[in-house]
Amino acid sequence: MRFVFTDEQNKFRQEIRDFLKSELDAGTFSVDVSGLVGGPDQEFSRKMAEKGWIGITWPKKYGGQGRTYVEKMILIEECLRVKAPIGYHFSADRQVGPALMAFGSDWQKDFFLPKIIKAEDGMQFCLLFSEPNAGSDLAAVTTKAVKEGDYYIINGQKVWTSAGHVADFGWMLARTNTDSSVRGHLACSEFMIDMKSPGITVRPIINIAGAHSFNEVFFDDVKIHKKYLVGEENGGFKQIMAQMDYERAGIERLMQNYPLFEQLKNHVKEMDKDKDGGYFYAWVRDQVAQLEIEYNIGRLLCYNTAWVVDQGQKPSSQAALTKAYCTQYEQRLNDVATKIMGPVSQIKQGAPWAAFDGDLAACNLWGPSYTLQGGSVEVLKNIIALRGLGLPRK
Amino acid sequence: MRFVFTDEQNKFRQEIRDFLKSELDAGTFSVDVSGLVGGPDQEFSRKMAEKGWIGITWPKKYGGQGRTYVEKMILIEECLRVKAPIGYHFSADRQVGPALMAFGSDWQKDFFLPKIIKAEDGMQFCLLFSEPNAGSDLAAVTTKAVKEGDYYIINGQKVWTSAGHVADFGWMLARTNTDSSVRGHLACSEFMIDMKSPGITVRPIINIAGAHSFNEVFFDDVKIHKKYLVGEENGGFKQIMAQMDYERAGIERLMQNYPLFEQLKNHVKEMDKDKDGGYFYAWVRDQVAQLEIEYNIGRLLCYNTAWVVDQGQKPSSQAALTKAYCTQYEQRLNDVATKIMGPVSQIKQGAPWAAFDGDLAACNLWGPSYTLQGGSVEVLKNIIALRGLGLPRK
Amino acid sequence: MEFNLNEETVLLKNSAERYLREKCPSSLARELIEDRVGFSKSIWKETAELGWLGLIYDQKYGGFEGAFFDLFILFEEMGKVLLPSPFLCSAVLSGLVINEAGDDSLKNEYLPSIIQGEKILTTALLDEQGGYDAQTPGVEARKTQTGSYVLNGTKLLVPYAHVADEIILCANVKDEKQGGPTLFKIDGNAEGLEKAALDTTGSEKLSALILKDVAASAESIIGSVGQGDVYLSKVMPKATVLKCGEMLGGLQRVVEMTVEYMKERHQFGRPLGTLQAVQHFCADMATYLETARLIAYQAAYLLSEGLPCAKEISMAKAWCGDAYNKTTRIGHQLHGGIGFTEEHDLHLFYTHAMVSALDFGSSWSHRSKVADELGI
Amino acid sequence: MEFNLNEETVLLKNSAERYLREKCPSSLARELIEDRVGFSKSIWKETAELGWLGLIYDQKYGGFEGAFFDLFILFEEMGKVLLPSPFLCSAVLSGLVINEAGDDSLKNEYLPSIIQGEKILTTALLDEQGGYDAQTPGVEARKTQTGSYVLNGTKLLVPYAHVADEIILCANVKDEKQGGPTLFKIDGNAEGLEKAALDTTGSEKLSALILKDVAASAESIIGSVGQGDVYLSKVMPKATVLKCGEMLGGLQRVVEMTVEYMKERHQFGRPLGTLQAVQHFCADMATYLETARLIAYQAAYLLSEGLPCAKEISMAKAWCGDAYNKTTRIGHQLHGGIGFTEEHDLHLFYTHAMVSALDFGSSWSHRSKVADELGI
Repeated sequence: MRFVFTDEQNKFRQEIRDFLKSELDAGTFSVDVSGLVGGPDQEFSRKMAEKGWIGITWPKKYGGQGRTYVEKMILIEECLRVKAPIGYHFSADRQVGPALMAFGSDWQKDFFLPKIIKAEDGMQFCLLFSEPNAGSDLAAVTTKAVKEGDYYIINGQKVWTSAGHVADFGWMLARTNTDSSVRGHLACSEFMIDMKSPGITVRPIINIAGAHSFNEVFFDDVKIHKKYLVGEENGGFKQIMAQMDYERAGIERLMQNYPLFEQLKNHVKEMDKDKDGGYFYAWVRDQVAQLEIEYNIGRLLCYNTAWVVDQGQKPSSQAALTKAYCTQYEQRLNDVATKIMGPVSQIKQGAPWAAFDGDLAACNLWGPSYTLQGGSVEVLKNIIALRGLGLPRK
Repeated sequence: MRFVFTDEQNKFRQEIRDFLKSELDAGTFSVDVSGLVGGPDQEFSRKMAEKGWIGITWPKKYGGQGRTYVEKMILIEECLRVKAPIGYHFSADRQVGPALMAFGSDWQKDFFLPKIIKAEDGMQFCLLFSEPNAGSDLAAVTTKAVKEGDYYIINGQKVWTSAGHVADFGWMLARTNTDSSVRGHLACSEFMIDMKSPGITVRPIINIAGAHSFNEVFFDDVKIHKKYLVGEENGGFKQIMAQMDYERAGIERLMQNYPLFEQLKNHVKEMDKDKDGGYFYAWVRDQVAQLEIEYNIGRLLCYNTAWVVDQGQKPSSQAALTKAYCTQYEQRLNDVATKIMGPVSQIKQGAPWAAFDGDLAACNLWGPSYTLQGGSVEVLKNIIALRGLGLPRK
Repeated sequence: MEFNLNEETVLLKNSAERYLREKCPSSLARELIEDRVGFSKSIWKETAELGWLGLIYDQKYGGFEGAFFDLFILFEEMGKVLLPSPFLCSAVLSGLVINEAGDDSLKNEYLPSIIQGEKILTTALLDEQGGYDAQTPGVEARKTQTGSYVLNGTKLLVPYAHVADEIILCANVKDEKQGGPTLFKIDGNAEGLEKAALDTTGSEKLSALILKDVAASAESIIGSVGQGDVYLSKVMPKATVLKCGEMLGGLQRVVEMTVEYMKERHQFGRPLGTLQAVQHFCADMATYLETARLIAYQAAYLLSEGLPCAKEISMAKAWCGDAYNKTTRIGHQLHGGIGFTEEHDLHLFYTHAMVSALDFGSSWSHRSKVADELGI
Repeated sequence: MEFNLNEETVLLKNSAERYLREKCPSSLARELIEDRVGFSKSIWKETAELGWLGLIYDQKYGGFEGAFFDLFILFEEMGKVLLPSPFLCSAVLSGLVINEAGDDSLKNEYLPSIIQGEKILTTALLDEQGGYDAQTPGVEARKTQTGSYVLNGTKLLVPYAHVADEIILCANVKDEKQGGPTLFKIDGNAEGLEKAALDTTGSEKLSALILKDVAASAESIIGSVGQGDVYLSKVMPKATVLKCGEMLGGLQRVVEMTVEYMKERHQFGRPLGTLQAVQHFCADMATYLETARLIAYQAAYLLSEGLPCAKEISMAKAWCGDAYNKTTRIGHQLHGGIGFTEEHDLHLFYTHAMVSALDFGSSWSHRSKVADELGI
C-alpha cells in the first residue's frame, strides 16, 4: 500500500507539466472545457509521440514503453488539467491499440500499432458502435456485414459517432450472422473501416452546445477486405465488452470540466465574504469543500482502477463504478459553479462579463452529456449490481 | 381556486385547537413523536366522538356529519400538531368505516358504523394485510379462508400488525380461492375478525425503538361467520386497492414527527449565531428554510388530495405521490435535525441534556419506518408511473 | 382550500394554449434564436390585441383590470411553448414600475402604448457582476449644476434592450440633500449608451448596457429621488411569480415529452418506460411538477388576492427553480443522445430552466428570504 | 500509488477477522447492550493479550511499535462486528494523551497497565451541549491557595466512564499567571463526581459527568497548564481516523447483509435483487463502500507514515459519516419491515452510523476544515 506517488512518478509528472507549460506559453493550444479531451491536433500528437507518450503502456515490441497504467494516468491527468489537444490519438491510444493487441491479427498489429504510436497520418479513429435503435443495448445493432469472398459488404447506419467527420478509420461493430433467431451477443463482429471507403456518408449532428461533435454514418454497400475483421467472426460483442472496461477506466470522465474547478476555487478565494450578511459565502464554502472531497475521491477511484489493470485484473465493475461516480461529480461541479456564479454563468465566451471567460456557459451546455457518454449512469449501475455484486438477472 | 381556508374552516380549526389545548393543559395526554398518531386512549376518543369528530365525513344516516375531507384534514392536522391520542379510533375512522360504506352489507354498516363513530367498547381495529411473503406484493397472501357452511375457517399468518395486541377487531385479507392457478388479485376476500376468536395467537414484535408496536398474528382453524365477509368473495384485492388510497391520502404521513419541526425552529432562533465563525448558523439557516419549503409543499399536497376526494374522484396516483413525497420529508427533517443538534441527538428521553427532551432520539429510531409503512416509496413510485403517468407495464 | 381554476380562468387558459400551440411551434422559437430581433412582431401585436399585455392594468389606460392570477396563467402557457417575447420586461416590469412610481402624466403617456404593444420598454436590473441590489445598483447618477444628471456604469443581462424604445434603470444619485437609488428612464438610443448584445446559453436576447456620461434630465426620473428600491420592491414580487408560472409551463412540457418518449422508445426489446429505473425517474418528474404547480399557484393566488405572501413567493421561486432544473436533468438522462442534439426541443427547456432559476433571485437567495420570514 | 495491503497487514486483518467473528457474534453485541458493564471482560483481556491494545506503543511500555495503519485495520474489523469495547477511549485516546503530554513517570505508571488492559481510562471530550472545543471545555478549574485545583462543570457522552479507573478531561484553569485549557486526570470515584448513565440510541455505554467541587492535585495535571488543547489536537486526528475505520467496517457489513438478503428474498415471484430499483440501490451502496474505503485508507496511510494529512483526515471523516448513514438508510429501505425489528442486526449498524457520524466532529465541521485547508 502506498497512497503517494514514487519519486520517479513525481519526476515523470513534472516532466509532463514542464512540456505542457511550454506548449501553453508558446500558444500551441488553449484550455478548452468543451469535449472530453482537447481537440484533435496531429502536430501536437506528434510531439507527444516523440516523447514516447502515445502507447506508453504498450509493449516495447510495438514501440511502446511497457509502463504502468498508473503512469499513463499521470500522463492523461496532466493533459486534462489543461485540456491539452490529444484528440488525434486519444481513441486509438486508449482503445484501438489495446483491442488490437488483445484480438488483432499479426498483420493488423504490425500495420496499425507503429503508425498509431507515432501519430502518423491517417491514424485518427472514430467508434462506430451506437445505432438509432441500439444505444444502451448494443446487442441490438442491425448494421450488417455480409461476407462475399474475401470481402464483407456493409449496410446500415451508425449514430453518435464522435469525430466521424474527421476520423481516418472507424472501429465498427456489425452483425455478421443474419439469422435473426441468434441473439445479438453471438452474432456481431468488429471491423476496422477506412472512412474514405466508397458508400460511406457522414452527416453532422449539431449538439446543444452548437458544436459538430457527433455524426450519423451511413453505409451503403461498403466493401471491406476480410483482413480488417478484428478477432473472431461473431465474437465481437464479447470483445467489445472487454474493451469498454478500458474506455471507462480513464480519468477523462472525472476531468472533462476540470479547469472549471480550479477557476471556481480561485474565484471563491477572491469573492466578497460579507455579501448577504456573510450567509452566502458560508454556503459557498461548504459546497466547495464538498466538491473538493468528491473530486479527491474520484481521483482515488481512477488511480485505483488503473492499479487494478496493472495487476492484470479485468476492472469491469470497478471501471463502471468509477465512471458512474465521476460523471456525476462532473455534473455536480457544473451545478454548484452555476449556483455560485449566478446570472453571469449564462454568458458565453467573448464578453468580458462571462463567468470564467465563458467556460461555465460551455460546461452548462455540455453538462447533459457527462452522465450519458460511453454508458449512462443507469447502465453502469446495472453492471455494478450484476457483475460486481452478483445480483441475479432473473 | 382558493388557497386559504374559509372563515368557517378557520373557526372549526380554532375550536379543535381550544379543545386540544385544554386537554393538554389538563394533562390528559402529552406530545409523543413515536408512532404514526398518538397512542390509543378510548376515553379521549369518546370525547372526540361527543364533539362529532369521529366519522366526520360520513353521511348523517350513520351518525356522521357529512363534512368534507378538507375539514377532516383540518381536524387531523390539529390533532397531529400535538400528537393527540387518537389511536383508538384512527384506523376505524380512516379506513374501516369508508370501506364498510363502500362495500359492506347493511348488517355490517348498521352494526359497526354507529359503534365506531361513538368510540364504543370493542371498536379498535387492526389491519391484517401483510404476511411474511406478502409485503409489497399483497397479491401473494397465503392465509386461507375456506368456506364451510355458514362459516369460513381461517388458517395462516399475518405480520407487521400494528396494535394487533390491543385491537378488538381485525380487518383481514385472506385467500378464498385455493386454486393456485388463479392469480391472487382474483382470489382474495376481506373479512372482519374478532381478535378474541379461539385459534388466534398474537406474538409481539419489538421494533428498533424498543417499542411493541407490531405483532405477528397466527390463525389456527379460526372460525368466522360469513356475515363478516366484506363485499364480494374473491373481490377483496380490488376493494383493498381502493381503500389504500384513503390510507395514503392522510396528512399523518407528513406530520408523524411534526413536533420535532416546531422544536427545531425554536432552537435555531435561540442558538449561538457566531459559533464556528458564523458559518454553521448560515448553513443551519439554509437547511431549515429548505425544510420549511418542503413542509409547506407537503401540506399543500395533502390538502389537495383531500380536495380531490371531496370532488368525488379516486385519488390513487395523487395519494401515492403525496405519501411518497411526505414520508421522504419526514426522513429529511429527522436527518437535518440530527445534523443540527449534533451528539446530544442520541440521548433518549429522561436526561436533561437530551435534544428536544428525547424527541429527536425517538425520531432517529422510528426514522427507518417512515418511508416503509403503508407502501414503500418505491412501490408508490411504481403506482405514480403506471397509474398516474400511464407508463407501460410490459 | 379549493384547487380548481375558476371557469373564466379555464377559458382563458384553454384559449391561450390553443393560440400559442398554433402560433408558436418549436420551429418558431428556434428561428427566433437565430433572428436578430428575437421575437415575432406579429405575435407581439396579437398578444396586445388579445388584451394580454393590458390584462392587469386600469381601464383608463386601456387595460382590462383582470386578475393577476390570470396573468400568471398566461405566463404558464407561454412557458409551455417558450414564447420569446418582451412581455415580461415591457408590459410587466416596466409597465408596473411606471404604474407604481409614475405620476398621472407619465402613466397616461406610457401605459396605453405599452399595453397596446406600440412601445417596448425594458428594465435593467442587474449590475456588472450579475447581482441585483437596488441599494447599490451599479450605475451612478451625478447631478449637474443645471439640475440634470449624468449616468455612468454598467447593467448586465438586460432583456430586449436591443429593441427597447426606452430603458428603465435604477441609479444611485450622489447628492447631499436627497440622494440614493433612483429610477431613471433613458432613451434606447441615448448618446453615451452602448448596447452590447450578449451571446448566452438561453434563447432570450440579452444585452449589456454600458453607460458613459449618459445625460438624463430631472424629468426622466420616475417617482421620487432615493425611492427607486422601494418602487422596485413592489414590482419584483409580481415579476418573480410570473417567472414561476413560466417555469411551471416549461416543466410540464418536459415531463410530457419525456413520458411520451418513454412510452414509444424501445430498447432491450421493450419500451424504455417498462424499466423500473425509468418509471421511478418519471415518478420523480411528476412529483416535481405537482409540487411546483401547487407552490407556484399558491403564491400567484395570494398575490392576486392582495394577501401577505412574501414567504410563499420565495418558497415558490426557490422550489420551482430547483424542480425545473432537476426535471430537465432527468429528461436529458432519459432521452439519451437524441436530447443532446440541437434539433431536439429538450435543450431549449434545459437552458430555460438554468437561466430562469437564476432570474429574480437564485434558489439560495429565496431560501434566505424564507429564513428571514421565519425569523432566523 | 499501490492499493493493496502489505502482507503482514493482510495476516493481521485475517486473523482479527477470524477472531472477532468467532468471539463476537451479534448475539454478544446485543447481550452487552443489556449488560450494565457493556463489554466483554474476556474479550478485553484477549485483545490485550493479542497485543492489540499496545500495538502502536513503545516497546519500553510493553507496546509493539507497530504501524498506526495496522491499528486502523483492527478498528475496521471491530466495526464489522460492532465490538463494544473501551479500546478507543482507553488504549487510544487516553493512552495517546498520556504518551503525548505525560512525563516519563506518568507514562511508566500508566501505559503498561493500559496496554495490558489492567487499567481502563477514558477521556471526556464533550461539553454540556455536546460540543467539542478544547478552548472552552465546559469545566472550570479554580486554583486554591494550596496549589491544588477545584473542578466544576459537566462533560457529556463520555464512553465507559462507568467502569473507568480514571478519567482524563480538559478543564479551563482560571489563573492570572498561567491558565487556560489543561488536562486533568481524576479518579473514577472522585468525591464530587457524579456519573449519570445515559440512555442513548447507540450501543455504547455513555455517561454524563457532573463535577461539583472535585478536588484535583497539581500532580493530576497531565503535561503543562494551558496546553490541553495542544495535546488533544495531536491525539484527535488518530482517534478520528480510527473511527473512520470502525465506520468502514460497519458499512461493509451493511452492504454484505443487504445484498445477500436481496438475493434470497422473493417478492412478486422472483428475487428482490432482480428489480432494477433494487439493483441501483445496491450499486449506490457499493459505491459508498468503495469510496469510503479509499478515502479512509488514504488518511490512515498518510497518518501512519507521518505525512501531512489534515485535509485528508477531514475528507475521510466527512465522507465516511455521510456514506455510512446513506448506506444504512438504503439497507433499511431494502430490508423492509424485518430490518425494523429489534431482533435483526441492521439497526445496530443504523444507530452506529448515526452516532459515529457525529463523533469527533460532524460531516459539516469536517467540511469546514477542508475549506480551511483550501484557504477559503
